[in-house]
Amino acid sequence: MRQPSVIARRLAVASVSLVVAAGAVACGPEDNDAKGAGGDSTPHKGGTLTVLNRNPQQDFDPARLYTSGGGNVPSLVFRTLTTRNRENGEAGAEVVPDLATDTGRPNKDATVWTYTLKEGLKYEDGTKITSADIKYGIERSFAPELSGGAPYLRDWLVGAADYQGPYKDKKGLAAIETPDERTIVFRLNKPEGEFPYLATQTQFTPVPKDKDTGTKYEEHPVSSGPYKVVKNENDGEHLVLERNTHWSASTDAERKAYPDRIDVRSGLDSSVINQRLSSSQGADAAAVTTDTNLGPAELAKVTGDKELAARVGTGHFGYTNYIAFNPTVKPFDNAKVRQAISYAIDRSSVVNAAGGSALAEPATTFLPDQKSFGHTPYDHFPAGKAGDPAKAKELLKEAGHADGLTVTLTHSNAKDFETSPEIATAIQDALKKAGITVKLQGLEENDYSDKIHNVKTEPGFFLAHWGADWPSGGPFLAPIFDGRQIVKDGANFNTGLLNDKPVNAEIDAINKLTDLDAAAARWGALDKKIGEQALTVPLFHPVYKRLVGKDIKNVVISDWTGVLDISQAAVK
Amino acid sequence: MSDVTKAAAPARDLVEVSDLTVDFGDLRAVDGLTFRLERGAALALVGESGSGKSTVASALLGLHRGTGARVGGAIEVAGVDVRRAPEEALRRLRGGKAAMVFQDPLSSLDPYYAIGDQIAEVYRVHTRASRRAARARAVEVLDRVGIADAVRRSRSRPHEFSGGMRQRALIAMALACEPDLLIADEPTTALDVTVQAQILDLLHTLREETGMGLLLVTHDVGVAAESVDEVLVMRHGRAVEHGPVADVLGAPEQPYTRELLGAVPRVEVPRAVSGTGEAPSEVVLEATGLRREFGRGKRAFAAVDDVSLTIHRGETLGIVGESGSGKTTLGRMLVGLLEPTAGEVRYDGHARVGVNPAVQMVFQDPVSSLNPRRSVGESIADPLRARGERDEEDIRERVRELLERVGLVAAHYDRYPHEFSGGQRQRVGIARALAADPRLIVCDEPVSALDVTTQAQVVAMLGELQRELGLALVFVAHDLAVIRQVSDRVAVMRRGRIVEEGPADEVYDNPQDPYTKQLLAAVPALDPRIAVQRRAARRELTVV
Amino acid sequence: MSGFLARRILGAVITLLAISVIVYVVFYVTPGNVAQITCGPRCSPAQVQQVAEQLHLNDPLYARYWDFLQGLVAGQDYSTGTSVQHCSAPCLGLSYQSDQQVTALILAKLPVSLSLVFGAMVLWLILGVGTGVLSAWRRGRLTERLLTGVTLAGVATPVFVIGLVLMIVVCGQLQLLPFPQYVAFTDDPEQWAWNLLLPWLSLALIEAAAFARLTRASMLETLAEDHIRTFRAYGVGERSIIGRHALRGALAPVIALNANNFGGAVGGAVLTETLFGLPGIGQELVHAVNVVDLPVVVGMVLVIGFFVVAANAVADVLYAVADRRVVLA
Amino acid sequence: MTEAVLAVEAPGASAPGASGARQFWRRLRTQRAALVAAVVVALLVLVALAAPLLTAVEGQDPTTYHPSLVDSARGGVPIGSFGGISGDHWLGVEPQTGRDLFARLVYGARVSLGVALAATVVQVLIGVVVGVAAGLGSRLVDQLLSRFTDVIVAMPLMIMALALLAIVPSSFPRPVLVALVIGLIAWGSIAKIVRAQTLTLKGLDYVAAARLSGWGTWRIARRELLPGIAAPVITYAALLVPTNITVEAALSFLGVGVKPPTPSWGQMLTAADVWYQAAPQYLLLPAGALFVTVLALTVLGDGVRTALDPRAASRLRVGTGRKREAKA
Repeated sequence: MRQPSVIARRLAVASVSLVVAAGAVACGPEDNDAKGAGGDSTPHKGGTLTVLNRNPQQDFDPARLYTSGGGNVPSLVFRTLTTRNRENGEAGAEVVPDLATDTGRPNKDATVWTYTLKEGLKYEDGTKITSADIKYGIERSFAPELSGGAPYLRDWLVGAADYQGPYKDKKGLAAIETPDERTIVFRLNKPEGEFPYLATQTQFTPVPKDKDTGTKYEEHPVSSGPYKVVKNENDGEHLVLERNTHWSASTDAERKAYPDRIDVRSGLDSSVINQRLSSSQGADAAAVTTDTNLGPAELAKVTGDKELAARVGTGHFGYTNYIAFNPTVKPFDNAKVRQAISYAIDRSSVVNAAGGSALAEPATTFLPDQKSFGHTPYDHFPAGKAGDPAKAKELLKEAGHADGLTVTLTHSNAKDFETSPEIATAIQDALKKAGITVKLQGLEENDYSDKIHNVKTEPGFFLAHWGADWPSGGPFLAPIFDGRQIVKDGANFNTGLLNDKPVNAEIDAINKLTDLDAAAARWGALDKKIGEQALTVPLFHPVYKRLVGKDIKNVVISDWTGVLDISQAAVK
Repeated sequence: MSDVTKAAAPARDLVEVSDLTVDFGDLRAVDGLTFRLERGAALALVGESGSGKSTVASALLGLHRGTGARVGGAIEVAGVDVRRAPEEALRRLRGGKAAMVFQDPLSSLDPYYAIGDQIAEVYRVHTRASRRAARARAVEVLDRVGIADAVRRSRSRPHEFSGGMRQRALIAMALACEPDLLIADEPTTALDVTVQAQILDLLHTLREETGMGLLLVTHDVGVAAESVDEVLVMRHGRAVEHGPVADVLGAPEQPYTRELLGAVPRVEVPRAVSGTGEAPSEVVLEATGLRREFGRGKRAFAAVDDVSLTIHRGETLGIVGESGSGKTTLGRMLVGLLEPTAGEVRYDGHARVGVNPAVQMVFQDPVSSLNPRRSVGESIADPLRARGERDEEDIRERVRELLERVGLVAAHYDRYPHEFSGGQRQRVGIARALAADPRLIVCDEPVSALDVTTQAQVVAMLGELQRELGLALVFVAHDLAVIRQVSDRVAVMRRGRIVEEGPADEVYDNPQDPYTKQLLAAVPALDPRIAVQRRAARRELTVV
Repeated sequence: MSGFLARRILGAVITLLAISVIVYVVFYVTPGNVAQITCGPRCSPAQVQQVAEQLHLNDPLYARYWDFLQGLVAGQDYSTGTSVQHCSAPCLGLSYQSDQQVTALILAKLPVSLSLVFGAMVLWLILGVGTGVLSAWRRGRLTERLLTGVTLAGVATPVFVIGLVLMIVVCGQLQLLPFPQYVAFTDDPEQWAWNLLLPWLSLALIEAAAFARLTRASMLETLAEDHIRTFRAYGVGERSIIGRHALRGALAPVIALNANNFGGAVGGAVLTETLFGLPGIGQELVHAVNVVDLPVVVGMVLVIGFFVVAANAVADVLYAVADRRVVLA
Repeated sequence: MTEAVLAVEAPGASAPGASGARQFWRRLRTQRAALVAAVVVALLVLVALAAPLLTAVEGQDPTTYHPSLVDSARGGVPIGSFGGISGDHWLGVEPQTGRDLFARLVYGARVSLGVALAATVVQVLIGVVVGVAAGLGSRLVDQLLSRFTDVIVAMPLMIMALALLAIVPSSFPRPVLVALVIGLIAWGSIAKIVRAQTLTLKGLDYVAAARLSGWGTWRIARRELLPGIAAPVITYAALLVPTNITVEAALSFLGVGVKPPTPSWGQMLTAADVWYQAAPQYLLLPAGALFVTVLALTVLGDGVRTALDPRAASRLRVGTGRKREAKA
């Protein structure tokens, strides 16, 4: 999971681009309209695709990128053992082979995973890609100089917890074996049926050891994908990618690579990006954005314009905005108080504050409402559209707060429509009706992040959000509700401090499953069960809407990323 | 338009003013003034401040247009009806036929441009000459007014000129278009006495050579006596007396003219009453080897250099010198406002550091020496409060006494400085000094900002106070005549040093130092005949 | 002159050092776990500890500042993991976030900021001084009122409103100009100018009012001076009096204000840079502050401070050139 | 100066009993634009003070959400023409939340004006103390304080504001904090002005006379200098207020201004700029309010300057026949 915040640009690039930003999904009808709009909707090769972004691609080192494929642009350069299926909607939430011939062969209890590389794989300089390069790529992601990746490798690989990377520790990681040039074997310290999902992350991209320049590698990462970096100005502010002639479509079923050239401009203001996409003048006609959604104001304008509306891609990314309680803080130790608040929430004003019904869907479940997560509908404390203050008052009375209650709601001051203080004020306004006086404590982003992720300073009642590292219930539920993941001396995400033996046991049991559909069903059931404890109040799932330039064809939006897949887009 | 053409007839006088009135709002600055000036003649408008004389000068060039002043009567200058002429004709008149020289030569020139360029600019406005020709003309007139090395100096900016040279440059600008009339508004007021004499001589010579008419506006009867044929004495915007200079100054008919002339201090007359009349008694203050430097490093210079003085009880020491002679610096060291760089000041025989209420000062500028935001009573009460008196009634009583003592009214206690005239403010300043019960008062140019009649009153009052209270006075001034009228002893300062010191009459009647002689020769005389003699004498005495 | 230079340089060095100390102290007490931010939110405590050690975040404040000074004077060596590289003096250290040398970062951002501010300065001087002169000349008339209103509209409207509306209208609806996108002057001077035109205008509109008011006030002051009366009394026309004499006299305070605003805008045009997507110093600095990237913050603040100090020194020299009575000290 | 000028200025100046303050009002009254501006400023202050009353009359408050008044499907654009203007909502409602715009605008006036005024007070206090101390103090004190002022001037305001606002705990009342931060960072120019003025006044004879009276430095600073410093400081401060309003707006844009749900104009503008096309009145209302305020304050500031103009005063004292001697 990731905290999509402006905490760090590193993060912003990796996760925000996927998470906060995001657009379109297969189930959204608009992308189909987009294809129809251009007349000849068949995509052709050639042309230059312009990318207009807010955040520069400051990190272009596969070790430092967080999300699978490193988000959109890096996935054009880095191929990984497995990758996400580049299809619209639900089908796009599947994991498929990329460099490997299959999505991985587990042993019986899913603690050993073996992959075989396809034949004829080459870097941009024509040299061969070997399994040792993949091992090396993973090892260097452990170097403190190249921090930033997801924690799973460190948590899952045998003996990896204290490994410091190949620069300090020349012996390497024993948990990864490369018996020959095409075979790579991973030994895990516990069963992990979702390892194929992890293998989509950029740490699984090959890095040739003799080309490794440490922290400077990102200036020119060696490409294994259809494009190579020919220009990287000002630390990722302006990127130019051109075709990697040693890449062969025959080994890559996923990336279409229609344009000849990709020109990435960043550092732009979000309203300017949307304005430019809607104007579609000159090169902007062949432009997309990989990190900027339509805001409510822009949406209001776009929906009134047929031509523009046809160019909006809609996507759903596995993501939930919720209220978190810390049950060690009074009065939230009382489940009745937590339930009362759940009943009192006015989801329609929260949804409006988040941008309206087109940009946010009210949520009553913690898991996103997608099949791959095993979404099982439930609404334990039905608040209806506008809240049930009567029921809330009743519960408060039972909890001994008949005269009302004053609580403090902590939130970030970061200015983003989705996490904005406006949502906090919407909640404040709604709880007033139930006799709960809410004081707002708005913190600067860094301070907020420090406080809510520290067991010692965690507030009792605060706004939070969680997004999927991959479209499955595991990374969505485990960090938040697995009692063994409570971190006492560092960043803790189990904010409800739940350490429930049956929950822990069920998590372990599901992790053993290598049948992902079966696992999904059980994740859904577990979510419903945990929901009874009212440790969180799910608020809404964001919906991503993004504009594309008028010449863009073949808009593909998967449920995995929720946004347009740049590897599928064509400009001719 | 017809007025203008008609007025151009040559037979008329250079300036014809009849029944001129100028009103600023409710205030009538000039009231029914009539005079004329023939071609080549010279007329002086003499009056004290507020008499309206400068307003007349401005009105002659139509400078009141657009300022909201109302001008009545008729003004004709060089054939132009100034009140009715169109803007264009007026601009041709200004500088072309009638040129004006102002009081303060530093602020009257644009600090950012070379002097030659400024003159050339004016010349081109009137002649459409080429840039080059205009520059040549500028050099020519600068040379004409006696600026040595005019080619090079024409490229200098005003601040690189001395005061006298600037005034010469302004006169050169006036000459550039060969005007028929030169209007000089207090042309020498800001200048030292020796420079004043040079400028007056220059005007005299120029007039002889070019035959232009001169209208001189001045408060200084002596300056008028030196320079013109006719005098018009003004008061409250009206003409008091008008006639040939020898008649008006020699045998004034009007009481005001007599009063005015009577008030003018005369350098050749000894002091009427001497100080206390006692023989030199105890020493109040003694200064030895005083030196004061300003600036640092290469720019350092000594404003006062090795000056030693002794001041006795009840006597007046006059310190006279031109600007930059260091007399003000010396005065400030004597009262302790400035610390000397070297040497020491002994008060009552003890070396002293810092201020001492027993040594007070009366300042030159009656405006800046009083806090505009405090009532005069409060200012006078300062020394009383500062030495610890707390009884409000006592303080007010004492201040009232002091106010009355300096010729003001007790009720003035609660008034503010801006409600007083210059002379009254100076009296307030004196009262404040007296409030400290001083034994010595250093008066730094106490009367130089005042009109002559007021000047005489203040000087007389200081004398009275001195006799009554046995005060020692140090009287610092640039005006030789004033100094002679107040001093027992006189010290002449030049470039930070005392060049001559002695009993007043000795120094004045029998000067030893050549600089003293030059100073005395430069003093304008009230008698036009003596003025001619002095002018001749000045040509022989030139000290650099 | 050499004495003036020596004193100014010494003064500037002291000023800049004081600034760096203040920044160090302020950011030392700023909340936010720098190592966690730098490492990423999902970093384990052990990893965070490693990062903190690598960045010397556990050292006391004075030791870190001393390191900074050493880097400044003697340069410093740093590891990329695979090799050791040298950052030569004056070395402002490495960005926590991107591991880039701060000096390189500054050199990359500075041309953008300078392009923006220089162009805007030309515009605001033309707009501001022009308006000021006109309104001093036409004082009390309709022209003056209108001009004053227009310039004040500039100062009263935040740049993010003016700029956005300008951009939507000029680039989006009228399509007169392309949407601004920074092009280096050295790449294509013409495109550089076209693309910067709107940012220049937005920034200039904000600043112009102050110049208009100052010019007008000091013109009126100069017009009341004696030497103006001299030229009037010599028949010099009003145009020449306004344009030559009054304006010249009014320039000194304009120069001083310009120095101040120029220096300030190098780092202060954050909003303009953000809105128009110009990758300049201000934008980078705001980002660095948000992620507590101390070396970048210190480096950028020093550069901004340098420009403020330098602009003021240049103003003093100009002042002395314009008015030779002034002695440089 | 000529007698003409003397004569123009003389009648009023010699009117008996006219104190400094009365003269000031008299001069201010002659400027029509400044008077109009003063009335506007007074109205704005009144609106700000009476915000609870005004919203009570309207029957709204600035924080209540009205989800039913916005079109949720279209990003939350207000339903109805002109941004949902109605008898209940005089100026329409805010997009997304449906909060009453009139209420937010008048409450926003409180914050914007309050913050700007308070910040100005802080700036003036620090500037005057530092400036007077530097002007009166020894060479060393002057050097130190002037250098410190240089440092403050050379610090980028926005950045220091960002950093300082992050340091202070969130329990501290935010508007006060914003005012303090602006005040604490941007006092450099006022200190410079005060120092220069102090040096000028220090050279005046009446200060010398006060020294000769036997007063100490502190008393002289209080009684003789401060009143003389007041004129330029008031003038400058009048122009600082509008600047501070826009600084608050900019801080809001950077996300460190006054916190929601407290409305401020800056914050409204920040939220509204993207709504320029979809809901223009949302942007135009705070922008218009800001424009009118800044315009009025600036015109008033100019008027105050003219009324306090020390040159107008100095013209009074220059008559003819006065010899100016350069003081060493």
